[in-house]
Parts: sequence; C-alpha cells; structure tokens
Amino acid sequence: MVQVVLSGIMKTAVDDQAEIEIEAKNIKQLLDALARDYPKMEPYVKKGLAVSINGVIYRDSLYQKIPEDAEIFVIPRLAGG
Amino acid sequence: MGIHVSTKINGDDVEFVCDAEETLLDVLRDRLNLTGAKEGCATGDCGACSVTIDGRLTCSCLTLGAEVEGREIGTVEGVAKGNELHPIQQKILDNAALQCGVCTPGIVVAAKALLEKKPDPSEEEIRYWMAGNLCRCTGYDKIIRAIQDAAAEMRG
Amino acid sequence: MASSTGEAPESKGTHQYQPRDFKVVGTTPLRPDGVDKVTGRARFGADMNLPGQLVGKVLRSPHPHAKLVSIDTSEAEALPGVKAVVTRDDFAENEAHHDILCNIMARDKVLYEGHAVAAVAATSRAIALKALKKIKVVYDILPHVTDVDEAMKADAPILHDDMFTHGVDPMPTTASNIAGRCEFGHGDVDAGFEQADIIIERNFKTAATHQGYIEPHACVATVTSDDYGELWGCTQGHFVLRNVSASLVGMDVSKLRVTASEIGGGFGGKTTVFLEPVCLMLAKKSGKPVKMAMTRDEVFKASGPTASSSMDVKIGCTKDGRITAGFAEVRYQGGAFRGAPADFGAMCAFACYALENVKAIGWEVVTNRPKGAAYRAPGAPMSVYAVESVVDELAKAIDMDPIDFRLKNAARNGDKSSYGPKFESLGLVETLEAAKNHPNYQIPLGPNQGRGVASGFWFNFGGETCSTLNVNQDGTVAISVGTPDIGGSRASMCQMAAEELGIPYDQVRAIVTDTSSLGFNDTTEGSRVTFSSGMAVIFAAREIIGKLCERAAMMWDIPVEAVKWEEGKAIPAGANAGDFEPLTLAEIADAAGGTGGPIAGHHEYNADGAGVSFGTHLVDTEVDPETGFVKILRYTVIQDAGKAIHPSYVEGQFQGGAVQGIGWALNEEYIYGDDGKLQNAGFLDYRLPVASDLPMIDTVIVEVPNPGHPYGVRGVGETGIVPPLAAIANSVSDAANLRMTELPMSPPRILKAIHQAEAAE
Amino acid sequence: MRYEAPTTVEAAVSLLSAEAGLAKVLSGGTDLLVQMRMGMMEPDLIVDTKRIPGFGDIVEENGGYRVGGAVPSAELNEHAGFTAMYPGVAEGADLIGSTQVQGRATITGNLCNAGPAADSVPCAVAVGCVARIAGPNGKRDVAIEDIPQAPGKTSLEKGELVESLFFPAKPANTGDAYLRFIPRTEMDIAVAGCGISITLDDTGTCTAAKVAIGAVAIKVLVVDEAAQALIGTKVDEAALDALASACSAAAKPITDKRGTVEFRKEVVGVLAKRAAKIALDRAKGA
Repeated sequence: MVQVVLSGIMKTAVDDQAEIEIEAKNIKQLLDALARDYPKMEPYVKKGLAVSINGVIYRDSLYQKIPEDAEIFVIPRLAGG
Repeated sequence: MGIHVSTKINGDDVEFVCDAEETLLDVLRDRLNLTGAKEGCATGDCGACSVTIDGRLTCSCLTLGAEVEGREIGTVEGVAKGNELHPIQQKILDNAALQCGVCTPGIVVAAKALLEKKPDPSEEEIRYWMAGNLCRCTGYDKIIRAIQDAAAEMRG
Repeated sequence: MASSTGEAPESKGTHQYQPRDFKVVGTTPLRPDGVDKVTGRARFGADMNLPGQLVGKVLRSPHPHAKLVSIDTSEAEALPGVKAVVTRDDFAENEAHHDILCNIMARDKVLYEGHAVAAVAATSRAIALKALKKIKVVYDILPHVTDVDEAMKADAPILHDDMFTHGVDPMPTTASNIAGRCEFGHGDVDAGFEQADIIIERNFKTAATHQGYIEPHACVATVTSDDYGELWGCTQGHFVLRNVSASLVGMDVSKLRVTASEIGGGFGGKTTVFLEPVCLMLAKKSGKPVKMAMTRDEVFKASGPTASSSMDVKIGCTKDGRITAGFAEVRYQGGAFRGAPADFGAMCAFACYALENVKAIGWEVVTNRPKGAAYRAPGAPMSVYAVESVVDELAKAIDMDPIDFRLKNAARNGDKSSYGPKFESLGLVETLEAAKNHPNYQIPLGPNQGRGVASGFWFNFGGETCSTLNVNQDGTVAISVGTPDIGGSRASMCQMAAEELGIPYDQVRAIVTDTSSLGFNDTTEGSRVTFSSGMAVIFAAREIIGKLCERAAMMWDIPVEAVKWEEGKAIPAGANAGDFEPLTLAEIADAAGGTGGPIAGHHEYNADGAGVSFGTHLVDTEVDPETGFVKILRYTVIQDAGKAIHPSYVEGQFQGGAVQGIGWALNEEYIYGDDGKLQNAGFLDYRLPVASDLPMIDTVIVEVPNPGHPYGVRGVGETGIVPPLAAIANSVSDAANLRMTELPMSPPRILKAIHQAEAAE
Repeated sequence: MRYEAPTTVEAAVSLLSAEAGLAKVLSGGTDLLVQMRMGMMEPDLIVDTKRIPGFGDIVEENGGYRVGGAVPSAELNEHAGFTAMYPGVAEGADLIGSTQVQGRATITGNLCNAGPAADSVPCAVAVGCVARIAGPNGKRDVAIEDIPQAPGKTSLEKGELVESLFFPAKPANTGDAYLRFIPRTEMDIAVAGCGISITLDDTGTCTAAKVAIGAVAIKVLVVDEAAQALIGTKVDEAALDALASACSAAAKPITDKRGTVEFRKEVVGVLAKRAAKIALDRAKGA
C-alpha cells in the first residue's frame, strides 16, 4: 500500500480525502487503481497526469517503480511554453 | 498589367515585373527568392524587412515594388562580401546576439546603416536607431553590445 | 557575470549527477546555424516554396460569438484561379482533438473574432483574398463576454452548453463558462491567519498578453493523390504537429512527414496547430502544394495568447517576518476553450515559500477570445505577481528588507512545496543571497525612483525524447535531434556530445531532423530541450564510446574490458596498458568499414528528473509623477541554471524572459471593445518593448546542480518571465509611494493611481 | 490599381483630376501602404510624386525654407540649416515611426493623412508653415492648420496635391519645441502632443507665441488662449501654469486604446509646459 495525495481539481474526485491508500507497485498500477476505485478520477487519468515520487516528478514513465514508503503526489500533467 | 522595373540589388542589375499593389518585400521574397528580409508585420512596425534604398534605411514592406525603378537596393544577402562576414554579422555571432534569428537580417541591415552614418554611436543612439527593429528573444542587451563591438572594430 | 555554486545534494532521480571538470560545457562557442542566420540564408516558415504552389487564405469571423447558420462557397469556387475551398464540412468529427478541430475551423458556432470559418487556395494572394469576399456566411449573432469575472457570472452568455464545471462536487447540472476548479495546499489557513500579527489582502488583475514572436505562423504543404503528405513549417513540436494534423485530416501518421523549419520565436505559442491541418486539407483537395502564412493581425486575433486574470491574495505574517498563512484564489480566462492554466497558476503562487498553512484555488474560465496557448511558464507570472506584491507590502509593513523577508520564508531542500511534493534540490536561497550581495542592490535611489524585488519559480519537465549520433568516416559527428531549436540548443547539443566524446566542438554538427528520421519527440516547451535532448545526446555519445572501445579492442585483439576512453582516444588499459598507441576517434572511424561498419549511438527515453528553477529579479524604476511614465533604470536577473552549458545563451534566456515580463508589466495587453473585438491587433498598439525602452539587463547565473542530470542541468527558459511582473510592480509602487494592483501599469493607470493616492492623503 | 510616377506637377494634377475612382498621392507611403495592406483602402490610382523635380528638395527662400512634398523626415533632419532654424519642427518629424519609417515618411504626408496625432504637424503649425497646393485651377498657398479637417479628411479638392511646405524666416529671439507623450520611448502614436513657438523681446518678455496641440481632438488645434497666457509675460511659472490650463481646457479628446479623456487633457498641459520651457531656452539662444 502506498499513501497518495491528490491535489487540485482531483481532490473532489476522491471525496475530499486528504490522503488515500492504494496498492500499487508502479505508476501505471497507481493510475489504473485510481480510475477503478474512484470513477470520478477516470477523466483526469485519461487526460494525463503527473506523479511525484519522493519529489521527482514523472510525466510519462508509467512503469516507474514506487517504493513502499514513498511520498506520492498526483498533480496535473505539466506543460510549458 | 504588370509593371516592368529595372533596378540594382546588392550591386547587380535586376529586372522584374510586378503588380502595382505589390510591395518591395513581396517582390524580393516571392519574385526574386531573396527571402532574407522577413514579413513580421507588413505595417512598418517590426523592421524585419529592413533594406536600404539608395543607401537609406527603410522598410521594404512600406515601399511598392514599382517605386524602385532605377534605384539601388541593399538587402541582407549583400552585406557579407562572399564568405567574408561584415563586422556586424561577426559580432552578432560572437556576442550570441540572436536566439531565434528571425529579426537578425533586419538588425544586420539597420545596424550597418547606423555605423555607416555614425561610426561611434552612444548606447542611447544605438537604442533609438534600432527602436524599429523588434526582437522578442534577447531583450536587446546582446544586440546592443554586438553593435558597440562592431563599431569599435570598424573604427580600428 | 558572477557565479556561485551550491552543494550538490544526493540524487534521487533516474540519472545521477556526477561532478566533473568540463572542457567544452560552460564555454561559449559560435552556434552552428549562426552564419545562415546573419546572412539571411536560414529558412524560416515562410521561406520555403514548392513548384506550382497555391496561396492559402483563411476567412475569419468578424463576430465574437455567433451561430454559424450557413456557409455558401459556390461563388468563391467559381472564381478563376481558385483551386480549393474548405469549411467545417471537410473535417470529420474528432473526439481526441475536438477542441483543436473546433478552433482551426469553426463548427456550430464562432466563438471569437477571428475564428476561422473557411479557407481558400488560389493561384495568387489577390485572387485568394477576392475569393474570401465571395464566401457568403450567415451568422446568428449571440451575446458575448470577454472579461473573466463577467464570464463567471450566472447570467453570462454561455459559450458551450455542455460545459459543466470540473472539480466541484457534485458537478453542476447547469452549463457555465467555468471549465474547472482546482485547489492546492496544506495545513489550516484559518488557523494560520489567527497567528498572524499583520494580514494583507488585495485583489489583482492582469491583462492577456501575446507571446509576440516576430515570425507569423507559416507552412507549406503538399498531399499526393496516393495520400502521402509533406509539410514544412515553423513549429515548436513537429512530431505533435504531425500526429494532430494527420488525425484531423484523416491520414496515417506514417504518411505525413513534417519538417520543422527554422522557427522565428515561439515562447509556447507554436506548440499547437492553427494553419497546418487547413493547409494540408487545401493541398489534398486542390492536388497542389499550398502555402499559408498568417498576417500579423491574424496572429493576434487567431493564434493563442495567454490568460487574463483576476485574483485575490491574502497573506499573514508575524512581526518578525514569519509567514503564518497564505491564501490565493485565481481566476484565469483562457479564451474560447478549456485550457486556461489556472492549475499551474495556483501551484506556482506560493512555490517560493515554505509554509505551514497554504491554500491556492484556481478557476479555469472560457470567454469569447481566441483559444489560449502556452506562454513561457504558463499561468505562473500572474499568480506570482499577486503573491509577490503582497509579500512586498508585508515586508514594508514590518519594516524588513524584502530580501531578508523572503530568505526568512524561502523554500529549502526537503521543504514541502505549496503544490504538494517535497522539494528535492533547489537554488532559491542562493539567488536571494546573490541578489542581496549584488552591487545593483546597493545603488542609492534618486527622487521618484523605486526598487523592486521578486522571486519566481517554474517546475520544468522532461518528456519523450530521442536522439541519434552518427560518426562520420573522417571522425566528425552528426547529431540528429527531434526538438526544434529556438534559442541556440543545437550549439548546446554539440557541446555536450563533444564533452562526452572528447573531441573539439567544431567536429560535431547538430540538425533537427524531420518526423520520418527519428522516433517521437515531445515539443520544445517547458524548458525541456537542453535538459532532455541534451541528456539523450549524452547517453547516445556514451553508447558510441562503448562501440569505439569495442572497435579498438578488435583492432588490438584485446578484450574490450581492457580498453578505456580518455580525451577522445581509445587507450589500452590494465594488463595491456602501454602496449598500443592510443587510437583517436578519427582513426577508429576511418577503419570502421573493416571493423563492423558504421558507428552510431542512439538514446530514447522518457526524460524524468527535471530540476526546478528559481530566480530572483531586482529592478529600479523612475516614475514621472506628471505623466505616469515608467523608465526602467536598471534590471538584474539572478537565476539557478543547475549547470549552464552555453552561458551566453543562458544569459539570453534570462534577459529575454525579463524583457517579456517588462512588456507584460508596463504596456502589453489585449484591449477589447464593448463589441467584443480586439482593438490592438498589431505591433503598433500592442506595444512590445523596443530597444530604447530598456537598459542593459544584468545577469547572474547561479549553479546549484540538478541531481537528476549527469551535468546538473536545469531548464532555464521559463522561470525568467515569472518574477518581473511583481518586481516591476513593487519597484513602481516604491517609486510612486502607492500600490499598483492592475497590469499593465500603463501611464493612464499610474497617473490615476497617483491622483487617488494624493486625494486619500 | 494603376501606379503612375509623373515627372511634372501638371501631369500629377491631371492624373489625379482625371481618375474617376479613388486616386491617392504617394510620397513616403508609410500610411498609405499600411491602409492598403490592411484592406482599409483600395485605390484605383496611385500617383508617386518622387520623380517630380523639386519634390525632393529643401531650398532657401526669403530667409526661410521650402521643403518639397516628398522630402523624407530623415533628410529634413540631416539638413543643418533647417534643423538650426526650426529644431522643434525637425524633432517632430524625427518622431514619426522608426528610423526605417523616417527614411520614407514626409511631413507633407503626415499632414495630408490628416491623423490628429501626426507628430510633425503641431510644431510646423506653431512656426507658421504654409502649404503650396497645386491643382486643376493652379496653385494656392494655405496655412497648414487649415488642411486637416477630421481623421483622414483634408480640405484639398479633387485633383489637388501639396507640392511643398514653406517655413518662413524665423523672427529674432524665437524658439520652437515639440513634445509628445507615448507609453513607450519610440514606435507609438502620440497620446497627446504640443508644438510651440515663442518670440521674446530684448528684455525677455514674450511678444508672440503660437501653440498647437495634437492627438486631443479630431484635428490639430491652435490654442489662442494658450498663446495669450504667455504673451506679455516672462514665461514664468504662473504663465506656464496658465498655458497648461489653457491647453487642457481646449483639448477635446476621446478615450480609446491609447489613452483616456482625463489622461490626455491633463498630459497635454504637462507637455505644453515642458515644451514651452525648451522653446524659451531656444528663444534665449541658450
């Protein structure tokens, strides 16, 4: 189980919980689980998200491993100019 | 309906036929394949199309092609002598005074015209002379330094 | 140029930072595309011509909001010289790119003045323009809204009857112009404000600005009868352009080859498509090459500016300068479709500070304006302007130096960021200290002069990237990258390859390949190219080194493990040390035909581990109390680059970002009339900064290595535009002894504020 | 559209007179070509005046200068005699657009485009410039303030064009100046402008003055009350304040993308005061 914090627009999609617990060994499992357990998250997952694991932000690497005690934030997919 | 025009561009005799509405910029780019001058605005506000006509700096977008009969045009393509860059071109490179480079042809033509008129311009004189050449990338700093360096080199 | 180097923290990223002595990196060689650019030979978007090409032109809506009842193109089609006309009917629905489709060619409604409704390809520009006039469009005009606060009201004209606000639970059942709400932060701001000795709360507004690249969008396209397409044009991302355009036009991706021309500025504005799918469709329909270029007024009216904003900020602090709580609510309108960067605005607002109690709410709103596009650190400059203005006021209120105030609250390694994750490695404190010690911070000010300070932040990211290096027979190296070079990145790529391979810079040449020559690359955006493509080049070079050692081992008949690469040469090592003369890269390359053929390296990956970049700006201004005119006296940019590969181009990014910020702060704005039409769609009245408006822009490159890059590189392109809005507002407010809360601070606004301040006294 | 480049003024007049459609005179073209490009104007005939002898010349006449209708402002500013006599007029001409634009733009064009914000016009008005107009009925001389009528509208009749501008000899102890306000330092259209000419007697008392303000009404305005505020004074602070108030009161500006009514009224007074100080210094020979 990893502790996941959802921020921004997505917080309401997980019933305003500050943190949720999800069983996931990599980013893809995390996102799949989010979409499965919280149907309101599905559009966000589809649109694309970024995941911060211990402070390093991953935008695309779906199979990036998530360590057991990692600090996980799910944030909007970054873009730029 | 076309207007026949005989002129000199960068020292060479050139003849072309254009419509009355066509600007010199249209003629240079679309008829003569001299694409160094750019259309940034077509209203004389950006300077990317700078050329000289009889030695005087102007915007080719504010000149009709038909007007240059018998005149002498200078474009960015004529600034280097063969493979030998003009000091202003070299100093722009040395100073990294370009990023995207789309304003650079206009900058080269305008700065060359300045240094021919004023060999030792102050920073303020350079900035006001170049006020009609918009650059969105550099904040002008390195361009001004390049012109100062070129001026110093040309004075010897 | 001064420089300071911070401690490299332990790396947690995929790619380790390794300290080393650089030979090529950190120098300032001439760029490979330089001579072409100073001689006029470089070919930009509008500089390519194809035999027999037609001229394409777009008919645009004169109305800000209307139903598109009918479009009759028959008279235009009948005009001699007209070879194709396209409208919405030529483009099939497209679920994946629905908004882009609706934007490039209006469907049921036009949503802003300048929205494309039809396009023509003809044998000349004059005929194309004449044909546009012969297209009969029937509009059913609807009420419009262009202001963000107006658009959020319940009785506002609604742009999309299927827009229900995301991020509000339960989701509203009535349509509105509010696309979404987001919220970031932690702690308890109410409790935090309870602890404050002083609280300042203000409202701010900023106008929409345009990226203002000097080169208008342009492309030339050809589609053969067997459906193979080629497109040449100026774009920040030709792979994305290819994928989106192929999808909208209904082509296989493999059948469309896109070549990125030289690009005359982008700043985010060329990360999406406008003309390109239309150009392809005209080429397909006419069976001839078609060239299109926007006019400047089309660029202003129909490409993508940034958001305008309306913001509330409330910050509390103790008497000794500790921020106890920060709250921001930002409302951004991003034009007629979803995408206003309110989320990034809310995330960046308080990113400079380590706060126990922070909350930032973002509202994403649509209005009858052109669909926004990214603009350098999208969303950040506005919210940071609001927060940094209040921070400045708090420091003044407790009589504390504004840099000391920031140092007291600055985010440091391991602090929880205001948008969630912990900061791993950051150089904010270093920039603040460099600012405090800078000679420009000590210069005495005269009458009507003021000094402003502000800090700012951008995330930076990596993205999908690949690059190939080919060793030529003469020992030179050709680099292929897939990320268009806007600011000199080809030079940086050559430097990094030369550094790794141990060969001189001038033996390496980089090009940006077309979409058929490399795998997918994300767009040049997000300050990612020197970081991501650079790292791909480094790893591809390392692959080459492995191969070079193998070839040398073969030539020497020793195990490859007994060969090492040093200073551009293969050297026998271990038991064989000294047995053979070292082989240079050129010697191995020359022999390659007999040792296994060509030598190449390639690297493909998702570049993660981008390092955040912070900056602090100092600016002195003088305000004319009789006219409200602002003169920038001196300007200093201090920013963390991680490691500057080519310091001159790093400085150039700092300076360019700062000056775009100066324009945003003082004069640039989209001005709309009551009729919903843009009143200043040209450089004359849009007012980019010109050379005579500015002083030299001083720079300090701070280098706190990014642990996620082998050289420590951080993206530098975007952060530079984040602090200037606030820094200048703080400086002007100091000079005129008042508080400016609306951008741009144009002279009429400043003079009015001066009179209001006088009246209040 | 036809393009003609006649070599006599008579030929130019007959071309302009004979054209049934829209005929436009092209000297610098820096307004005309923009209007054409933006689709605001579609002339049927363009008459280029630059091939007419004299149109490109600056000649001395009766102690003053006659400036040909096609003299670009850059050339005017390079003319040592003219800039010494009327520095304010030259400075006004030097503010029209960029260096590039000044290589083409003419005062005559600036006048005949009839834009209320024309930078070269207020000071030329203040120094008493007279236009020589050629037309189907011969030639006539007209004070230039009588030419612009409203934005884009002049008092010129069909077939007429301005052949030259005459700047009369400058009286002794006279100084001129022009200042405008723009939000940037260059490349903008004036938000307000003021041209001024001041003549002093030997004791430093103002004996004559003319004040013209730009960009604050449908055309350049001559403000007699402003001149009266200076005449008979030593152009001291009180007189300057009265000048400023008169200019602000006379201004009838609009609010648009470039400025507000309040801003323009206030700033035109500030500019008048500042320009008067420069003109005063020049009149004193400082």
